[in-house]
Amino acid sequence: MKKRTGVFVCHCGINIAGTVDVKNVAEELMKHSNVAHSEDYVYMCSDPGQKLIENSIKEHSLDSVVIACCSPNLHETTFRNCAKAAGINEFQCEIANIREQCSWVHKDKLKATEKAKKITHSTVERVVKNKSLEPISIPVTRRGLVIGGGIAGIQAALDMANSGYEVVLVEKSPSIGGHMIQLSETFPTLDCSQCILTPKMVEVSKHPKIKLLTYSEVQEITGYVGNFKAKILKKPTYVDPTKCTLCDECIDVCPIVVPNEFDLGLTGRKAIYIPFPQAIPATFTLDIANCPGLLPIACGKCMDVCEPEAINYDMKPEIIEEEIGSIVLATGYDLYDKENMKEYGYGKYADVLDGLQFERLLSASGPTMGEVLRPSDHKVPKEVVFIQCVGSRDPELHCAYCSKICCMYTAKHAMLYKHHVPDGQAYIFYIDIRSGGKDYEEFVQRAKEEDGLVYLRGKVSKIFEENGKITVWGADTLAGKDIEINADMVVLATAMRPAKGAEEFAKKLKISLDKDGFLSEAHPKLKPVESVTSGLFFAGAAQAPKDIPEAVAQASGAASKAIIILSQDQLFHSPMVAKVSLNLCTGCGMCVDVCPYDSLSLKDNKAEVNEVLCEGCGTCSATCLRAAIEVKNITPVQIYEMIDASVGG
Amino acid sequence: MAEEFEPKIIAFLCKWCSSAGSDLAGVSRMKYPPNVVPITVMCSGSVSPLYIFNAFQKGADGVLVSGCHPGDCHYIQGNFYARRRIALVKELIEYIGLEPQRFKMSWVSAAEGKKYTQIIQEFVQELKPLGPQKKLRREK
Amino acid sequence: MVNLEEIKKEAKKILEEGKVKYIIGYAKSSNALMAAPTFVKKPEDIDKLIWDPTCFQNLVKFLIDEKRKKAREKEPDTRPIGIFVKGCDSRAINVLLQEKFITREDVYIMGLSCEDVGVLDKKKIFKKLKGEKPEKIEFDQRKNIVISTKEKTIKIPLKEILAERCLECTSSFPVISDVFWGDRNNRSPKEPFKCLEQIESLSQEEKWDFWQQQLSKCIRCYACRSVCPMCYCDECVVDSINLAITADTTAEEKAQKIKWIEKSPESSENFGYHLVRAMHLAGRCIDCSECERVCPVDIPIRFLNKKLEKVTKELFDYKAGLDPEQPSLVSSFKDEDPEDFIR
Amino acid sequence: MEKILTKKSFPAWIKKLQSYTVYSPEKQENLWSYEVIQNPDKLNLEHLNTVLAPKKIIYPQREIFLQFNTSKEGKPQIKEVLPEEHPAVIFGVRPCDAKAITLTDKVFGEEPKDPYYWSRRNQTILVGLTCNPPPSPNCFCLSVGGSPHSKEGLDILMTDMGDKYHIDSLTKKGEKLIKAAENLFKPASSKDKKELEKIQRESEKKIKREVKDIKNIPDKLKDMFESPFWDEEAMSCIRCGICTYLCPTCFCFDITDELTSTLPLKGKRVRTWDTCQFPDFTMHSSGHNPRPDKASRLRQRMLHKFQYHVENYQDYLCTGCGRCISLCPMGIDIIEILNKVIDHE
Repeated sequence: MKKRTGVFVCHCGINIAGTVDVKNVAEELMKHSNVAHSEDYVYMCSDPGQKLIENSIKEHSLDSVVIACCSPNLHETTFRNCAKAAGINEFQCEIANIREQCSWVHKDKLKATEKAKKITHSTVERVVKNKSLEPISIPVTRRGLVIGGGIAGIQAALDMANSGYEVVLVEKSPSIGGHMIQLSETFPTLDCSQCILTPKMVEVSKHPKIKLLTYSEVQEITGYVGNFKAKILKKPTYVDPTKCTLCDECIDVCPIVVPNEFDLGLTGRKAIYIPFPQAIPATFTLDIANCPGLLPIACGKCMDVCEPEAINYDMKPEIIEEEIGSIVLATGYDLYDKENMKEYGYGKYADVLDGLQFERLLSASGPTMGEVLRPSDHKVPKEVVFIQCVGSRDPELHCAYCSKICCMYTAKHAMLYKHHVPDGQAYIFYIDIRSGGKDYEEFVQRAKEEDGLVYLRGKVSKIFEENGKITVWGADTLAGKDIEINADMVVLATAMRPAKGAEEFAKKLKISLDKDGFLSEAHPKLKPVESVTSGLFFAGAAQAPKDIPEAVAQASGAASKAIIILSQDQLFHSPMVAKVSLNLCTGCGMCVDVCPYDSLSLKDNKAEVNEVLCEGCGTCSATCLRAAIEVKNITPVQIYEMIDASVGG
Repeated sequence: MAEEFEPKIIAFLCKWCSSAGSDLAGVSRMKYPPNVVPITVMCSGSVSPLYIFNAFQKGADGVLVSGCHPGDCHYIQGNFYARRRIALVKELIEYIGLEPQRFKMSWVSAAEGKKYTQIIQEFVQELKPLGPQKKLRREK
Repeated sequence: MVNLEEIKKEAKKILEEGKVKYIIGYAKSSNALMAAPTFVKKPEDIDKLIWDPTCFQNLVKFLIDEKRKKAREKEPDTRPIGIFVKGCDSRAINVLLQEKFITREDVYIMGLSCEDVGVLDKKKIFKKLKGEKPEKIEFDQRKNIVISTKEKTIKIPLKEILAERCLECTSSFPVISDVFWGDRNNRSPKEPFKCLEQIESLSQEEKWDFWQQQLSKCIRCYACRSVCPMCYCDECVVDSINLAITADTTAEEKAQKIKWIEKSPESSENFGYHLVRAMHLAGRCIDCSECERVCPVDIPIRFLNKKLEKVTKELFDYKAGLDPEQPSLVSSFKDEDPEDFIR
Repeated sequence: MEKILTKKSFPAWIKKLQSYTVYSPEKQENLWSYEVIQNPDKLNLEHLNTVLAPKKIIYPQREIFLQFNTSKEGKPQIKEVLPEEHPAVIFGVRPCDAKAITLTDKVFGEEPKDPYYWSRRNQTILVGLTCNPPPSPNCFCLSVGGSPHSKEGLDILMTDMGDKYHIDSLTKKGEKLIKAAENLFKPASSKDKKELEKIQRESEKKIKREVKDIKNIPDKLKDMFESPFWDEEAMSCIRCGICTYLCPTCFCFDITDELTSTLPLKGKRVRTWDTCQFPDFTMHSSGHNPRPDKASRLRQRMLHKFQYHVENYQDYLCTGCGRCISLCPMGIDIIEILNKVIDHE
């Protein structure tokens, strides 16, 4: 049946009509065999303008409309709603952009009018072959998943749970807390990090809506927004937390000592251990990688000594499947690998530390109970060199980006060092100081002025050990001279990297990463917490280096985005999705290869579209050699006709 | 005097970057010649070589395919597939003797109204001396 | 050396054992210079089989017929098809496997090495014979061909009348097979794309004149498409109407069949057809050059496909038909794909 | 009227035919093709079979029937397009190809007569050439009622007699052509006539291929419609259009509308060759294809040529030119098929 299309040409005051003969455009289109009505009006988007469209649709029994006006980005929704109100399907309304792409960029009225005709004609050809479509409705599993139990993950989980939704929080290590729990005090207020974090950790563990899975890893996520399925591997801890009384007997008998991750190797721990006293969940974990064996013959000392019989060698890895509606990814960061920083003696000399190690030295719960002592000889260091931008802002050799927090924490480190060792001297090598943030600049100034820190603008060329001292060769570019410092200790502000394994994990989840390996957000400005995969959000340093308040703010943002999904009974998805012509499909699977959303699969040797996942990009359509797949309402036959119209007679 | 030859250009613009970039050129009231008629597609990855050949057959003097910069694709990777496909088309049509100036691909982001304007200006300038594209054009 | 008797022995064995449904091989045709495909179903017919440089055809094309036929049958015989494949033909099998058009179990690949020979170019021989009809041909040590016509007997070194693609062949033996005869000597010409240089060195206008002259000869018999093992679409862009129609194909879908290319053998349409075909074969063409051999009006179609083969190799380091597991050329990309042509 | 023309004078004759478009076989690289003569001095009548028969001149692969347009007021306008009136001569026509034209004459001569075909046909003069030796190893004209020196359909038959041509003018059109340069010709002597007979006898002997017992083929075919024979014979067919497009007698066509603009609606209606070997030839819009496979299409080709056409026109739709055999990519041989038909139980 022949379509009855209406064409409505907007003057947009003189914005369009000043350059385009709008009446002429309307008249020309009236000659089209499918156009049943055409007219022009001064402001189509105004109330009277919309009324005019509605009335014309009814009066001329139109089944489709083209509005020749501004960019579809502005008023497509307006006019589609207007068409809907007049009783025709919203997808029978298309916009011909004759303002941004025509009247505003041209001067010659005759030529601009000709072009406007072509654009409008092309849009008519498209709408003539448009199908009436209904948005695809998707049911929602009203449950969230947060991956990563650092501050960002904790905050996101709490926000979601406090909104009334069940949340599964998955953390790969035995306790939640992330890197924040390792910190001593936080800039710029010098709050004790543990003191402000542990209440939140406890809240997580006690929250009736939060299901906490520690020592667990998400292995697979399938499904789509509102309907994800997560496969989670819960590794065995070999300790039953309900029975364990935290009596420490097992630790005493365990013969194996390994470096303690929590103290970054500054201390040791046993093969059976609790990561730190405030760990949540508060229980022991038997580290199977370092335990001599789970057989009583091999060792079995811990089991023998455990009175409550909490230790169970027969515990097996468990696969937990969870159905969820939306996901927050907060996989955090790690420090730049020691391997990459050999020139600074990092990993080679005991007294060359990274920032986190220094945090542990400063921490009251740390290996030295808050005393700043050299790891090599436990002497108080009198001269400490702090080096910023270690691995950051070095596109040739290391990471091109700025790790953002190092300026601040180095100032904090140096300041705290001075508080511990008032007669000590702190030198800071820096490129420049980036102290954007509330009270940050004041903090740095205070450190400089009150604590007498020596800031040296320049890079360090070499670090070596000599006579029990760490010699630092550097340059002071402001003074224009080379500097040699015989320090007792060197602290490197190493770059922040995406957490180890994040890349692999992202691959599994098919999330794209940016060039540095951080999670790639959907839009750098307007969708900073969204991933391109609908229903998947980011929080914390997994997306980019950030400090605690930023991570917390982003976590709340991500949580609220996740809640938007969970709060709905069903979601609606654009119906402009791919459609397979089964009679043409030969099942080669090329479309499956190119689909960025995994919306295509092969079933009985034919491609099948999961409409809910499809975003309608059409790459499949251009890839298909058999022309067996197309995107609804922007099909090859439509483009074919549009080319015709665009070239003109 | 004979009227100056005005080339007809068909531009396949991806909705999210290049079409938005061309919108920005409009919003900024930049000026470029009216020889180009845009066809907005969802992604440069959806531009089939058939569209390009067809535009030439139907009498286009020049064809432009424009998408998001690598890494910026709204659909993550569509423009990478486009880049491969279009490279093949470009090599092929040059090989059969069509003037290479007649077919262009560009990356234009939503912020690059200026770049879009320049591309069209240059394209029109390059096409004018070539005259009408008759090689692949259908007889009317 | 490939020994025909051994091939026949194997053919007989697999037919007797019922291991294959039938064998697609070569037999003599009424033309002494060209073998014809033959379909051997019974062990007693194996003596029809031949193997020599007149075995031009890429028999892989017939696997497509077989698949279609099988799809129509209610209780199809699912045994594999025995098939003679040369080096180039085997790459076609790999592409069909890569595109999941056939499965490995569908074929019993009888691989034949061309060794240091290849197949003849009929057109080159016609030139040598100057119009005389060959009555009998013999191969002398796989070095020379001895052609007897009514008037005389002439001996021509094989190298002079081998198909161009054989002279430029990079793997003269099958890359995939179930049984194999002959040697696996690799021969790699120093400049595999030298044949393109002549066209590439032309100016744009000269290139156009060349192709315009060649392609305007096209009578759209579609022999190039019909013979191509990679052209297996149910419906081709040049088909005038829908061919793949099922019970639920709507009238609208039929009405919307796009005429990308008109039926008229006009220059624009011929270019349209050949450009689209070349694009469709990018990263898929395995250079059996059957298209060029069968063209009744001698269009050098191979030069189109070869060009894209070269571009594909140089720009994307991709070669068709070597690995059925690799993703297809256009359904994959590399971050470092060239983009210097993009503004 | 039999005349003699020396080969030396041949170009002079052609130069006298300026009011005609003159076609003759021309060698292009490896192929022979009928082309408009640019230089009569370079004319060469030693041609082998051309790829396409002279059919392509009288019945071109594409013909515009009409052009349609929409007026400014939106009214449809239709303009009929007929071929331009232009007298033409084709030299070097092989007797088999000339015979083929008589066959298509009958088809396109049925009422209503095809105006496009006839406007060209009426103005085309066919100058034949005796085939000695045969232009193709697969010639079999003798089997289908022709001969290397058949006059059927020709206006003039030329025979190569070494340094001269024997010119046999057969129609008024032929006479006219000779009159254009009368002084170049001299009457044929009785010696010439004897020589001619000898050449004709020899030329027949040189035809090596034959169909046995062709008279019984039509009857035989009638009983073979359902035979699995066709499946076997078509196994190696790849369903290209070579055999039919190159056939001098095949005349099937398709009519399509080619749009050149949609606003205003503009375009033309064209006729193009079509072939029973293409699957879309018989495809119904319902999706049903009465000739669904290559076996049924090969059968159609054989039955049309040797049964249906015989029933309708009392002649085979085949003149034994051998093109379909020589150029079949897969070596399918119409003679072998016919011989198998005769032997078919």
